[in-house]
Amino acid sequence: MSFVAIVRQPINPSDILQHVGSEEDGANILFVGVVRNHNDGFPVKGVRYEAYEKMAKSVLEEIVMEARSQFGTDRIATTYRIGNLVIGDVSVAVAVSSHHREQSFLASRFIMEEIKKRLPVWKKEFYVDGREDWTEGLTPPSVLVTEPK
Amino acid sequence: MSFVAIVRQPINPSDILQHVGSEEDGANILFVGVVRNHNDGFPVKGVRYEAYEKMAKSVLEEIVMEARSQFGTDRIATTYRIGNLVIGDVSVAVAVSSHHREQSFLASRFIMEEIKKRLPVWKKEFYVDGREDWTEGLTPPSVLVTEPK
Amino acid sequence: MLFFASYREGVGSGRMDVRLPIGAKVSDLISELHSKGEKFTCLPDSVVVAVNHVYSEPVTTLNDGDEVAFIPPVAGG
Amino acid sequence: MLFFASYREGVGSGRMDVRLPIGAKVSDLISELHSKGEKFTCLPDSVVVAVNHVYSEPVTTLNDGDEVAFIPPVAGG
Repeated sequence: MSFVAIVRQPINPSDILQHVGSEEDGANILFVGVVRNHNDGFPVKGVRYEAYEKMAKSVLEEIVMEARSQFGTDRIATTYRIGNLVIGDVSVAVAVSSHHREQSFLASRFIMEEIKKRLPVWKKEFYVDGREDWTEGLTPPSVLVTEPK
Repeated sequence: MSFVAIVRQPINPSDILQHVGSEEDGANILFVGVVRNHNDGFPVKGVRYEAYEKMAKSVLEEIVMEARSQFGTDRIATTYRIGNLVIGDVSVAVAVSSHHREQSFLASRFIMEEIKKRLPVWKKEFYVDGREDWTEGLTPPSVLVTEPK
Repeated sequence: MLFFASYREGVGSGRMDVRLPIGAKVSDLISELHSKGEKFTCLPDSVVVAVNHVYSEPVTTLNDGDEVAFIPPVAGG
Repeated sequence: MLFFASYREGVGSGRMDVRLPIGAKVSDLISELHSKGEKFTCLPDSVVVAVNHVYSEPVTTLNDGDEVAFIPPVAGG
């Protein structure tokens, strides 16, 4: 029941939440990442996300599989948007549902942390003053070691 | 910009999310608590939430104020539903937005944990086999000690 | 006094008035109820009490007109 | 070979082919590029490389037709 997508169209967060949930689940979490109007004190007017698309899709699937096995729920949906986005646009949405809240909180957090660490996506920021620059990023681990549960 | 309510009508989670968010915020979280079809192995057909309404409202406001001061965002909305609910009905929704994801994750989790510990609300479960019983609960601390930040 | 959930069912009523001596504390009220017998045995000695919507301690002094609520273990969420 | 983001801009191209001796490793490819000079100086010695969509190590052996991607520090979310 997992759902993973890399898209170029706007993300509707409520749609992502619709992918999860079950009569057995008491806890649903939706995380929504949004383009904000500042970074490190500089006013931002928009961003462009570039991705290594095929790899990004498979890394995202891998992250979701790890979350499933670590946190015991397969009701997980995550969508990442690439291309040109403006302030307030949704860049990423992660939804998880599970029997109890603990798993949903931990799984959604885990997925976001792993996305930041290893999803092959890059962000160019366009500042209000006309400059543009690649956001400083994180170096992905060359060999992925999954933490034991 | 905080929003707190105790309601008897159905909660629309997307509406709660609308209460938060700002151009400065890159992270939005929505937690949705739903009536599930089982508890401790017993099939459940519905629940009734009873509340000490006036106090519940003020305890919820107090929890939100604590989250604001601990996690540095005032974009918090939380709604609790009481009365008769069936499987799949939303009993509680908590939305938080903040500059970075850390605060949103921590604040939403904090609010849910505190709700469980001290919101004067009680749940009677109606089981498929015809029995009914008050869900075992937690004893609220008589004197509230707020953890130092 | 207000009684909720299992306490309301045990006491057989959600609302009741009581007269206490001036200066009585929360702990005195609990003793008073326990001395009245059976229907208040559902209230444990360590029952959680809120006075005017605030969780209170046994040593809290009660005043005329206070709203005293007996709070069973809570189960929200 | 694929170059993304700042590497693509530094190298001046997002896509390029290269011939290597049989048995060459990822580390050999990086040395080869560095020996070609200026436009590859944007690639650090410790550049992260993915072979056929999987993060790989310098000792990974390359095969004919492999898709080798040079991955700058990632900045998703």
